[in-house]
Amino acid sequence: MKAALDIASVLAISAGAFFFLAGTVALLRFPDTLSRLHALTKADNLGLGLVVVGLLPRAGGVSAGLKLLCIWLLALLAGATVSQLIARTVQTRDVRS
Amino acid sequence: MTAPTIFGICAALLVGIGLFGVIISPHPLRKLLAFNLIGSGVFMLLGAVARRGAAAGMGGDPVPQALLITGIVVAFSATALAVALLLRLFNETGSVTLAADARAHPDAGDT
Amino acid sequence: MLDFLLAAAAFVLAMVALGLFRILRGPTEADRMMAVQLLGSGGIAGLLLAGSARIPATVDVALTLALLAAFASIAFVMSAAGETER
Amino acid sequence: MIAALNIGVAALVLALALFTIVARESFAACVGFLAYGLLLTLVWVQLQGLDVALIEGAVGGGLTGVLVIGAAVRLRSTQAAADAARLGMPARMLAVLLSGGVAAAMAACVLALPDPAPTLAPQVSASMAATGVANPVTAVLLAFRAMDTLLEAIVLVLALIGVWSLAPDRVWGGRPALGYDVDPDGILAYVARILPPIGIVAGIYIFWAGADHPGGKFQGATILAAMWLLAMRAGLTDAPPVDRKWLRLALVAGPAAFFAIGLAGTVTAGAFLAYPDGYAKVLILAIEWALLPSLALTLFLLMAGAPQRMSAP
Repeated sequence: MKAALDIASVLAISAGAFFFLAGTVALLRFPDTLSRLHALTKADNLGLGLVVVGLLPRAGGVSAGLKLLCIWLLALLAGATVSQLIARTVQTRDVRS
Repeated sequence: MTAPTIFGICAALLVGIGLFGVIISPHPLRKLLAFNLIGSGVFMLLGAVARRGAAAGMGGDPVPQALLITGIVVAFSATALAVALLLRLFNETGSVTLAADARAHPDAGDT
Repeated sequence: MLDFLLAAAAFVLAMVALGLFRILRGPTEADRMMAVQLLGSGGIAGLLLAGSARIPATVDVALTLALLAAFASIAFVMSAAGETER
Repeated sequence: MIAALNIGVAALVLALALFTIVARESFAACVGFLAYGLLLTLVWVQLQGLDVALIEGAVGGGLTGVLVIGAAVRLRSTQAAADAARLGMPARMLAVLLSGGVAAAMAACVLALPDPAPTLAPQVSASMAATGVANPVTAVLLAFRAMDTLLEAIVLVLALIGVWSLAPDRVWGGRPALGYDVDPDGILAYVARILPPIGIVAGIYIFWAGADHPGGKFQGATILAAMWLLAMRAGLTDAPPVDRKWLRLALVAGPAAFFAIGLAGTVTAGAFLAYPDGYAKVLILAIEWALLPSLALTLFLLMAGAPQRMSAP
């Protein structure tokens, strides 16, 4: 049982790390601002989300696990808001120029 | 290398970088950032010293750690005061230089 | 397992650090904001990976960081955007 | 593995510090500084200073970064004049020599630190039972070094008086900082309604946990101040005019209560800021509860800055 949980943790965390890799590559290599933003939002939400999922079995208690989920939800909320705002600044600039 | 040594040396370098910035930055806001870097370098050094003092089942010496909390909050209040000073100077003269030949342009900051 | 967690933390932080080149290069402020946004979530992930297995209270630190990073990036985008729209 | 991670984090911290210094635009430098503050939180966790990590994450990663970025945006037009005033090459070389020398001397001191390191942890551990709290940092802050904490609370109020006194005469007693024009149905107004309730719960939780686990009033107050600031930025609420009596009373209530409990100690326990036997935990909690609202208000008003306008919106 413990070994299975460990394997699940390793898989989820590795997947999360992969999303951070993907996000960084996109941030550095994608040609324009909006496509970078598109890639970043996925990396951001899924990367942290999968890391949180991977850490859940090791959280050592229900309350710690709930706090971990809270952290992810907060990051989701912030990420969604910030990407919206960023997209809007890009748009207003493009319309004007 | 142990964590206190690594971050102690990092702290020394931070103080050096910050001091360099205070000297060469012409913009007061940048000087303020550099001064904050010196401050955080000093805090980090104290943190490394606190970590070295780990004993009695504690991860670090709690006395310097408590001083650090006090220090970080006071550093923030000093930064807030400095930023307020800078903004007032800018609203008053339209520039942030303290050079003697800078002329005052009242209301230049309101545009 | 601990070594794996630490390695994962180092990897995520390295990725985020590479992303910080966007702060250097820009070209627009939106790109800089994205780099900070990625640093916020990557920093939280790195913190959880590096600390939560050894020190349970790290979760509280990450919670604070999540709240304040959300606040900082929103305030940051507002001041940058407010400037461009004025 | 831990050493490798630490070296990586230290290198990243140094790189961001360097970027903050050498970046061309002040705005980019401030963004670098915000990122630097976030990373320092990780350093504090690695140094086992969880209470410090909490305050650094809240103040360094949050409030200070937002403060300097706001200032950089306002001061953008001064960039050109500052660029023109750069130092010449000889002066720069001297600066490199001087700061390099200081850094080298400090690094040498770090390597020469005595072994075993002096520590007060055993004394704290031996006397902690008398305070009734289980978090040693809280015990130091509010019992063994309570004088520091009292003076710090007073310094914060003094700094706020300094900020307020920078207001021009015509808006003295007015409201600080202009709000932004925000669409009341937009995403920002939405998030400013969602986030503060969560933040208030988290802030109180961090404050509440402070007696026995890492946390405490400074950390909690910072989170509360940030949430209020978010609501103000989104136009949901306004900063109070600084000449209100209730505001000034609320600002000094915390330090005054702390001072009063300290004075009472001279009668009941024989020394200023001493607690009578058996009442230490109750009094410590009373001081914490009294300080939390005052600290949150002070930090919020420090962020809001000097009064700038008279009229109510």
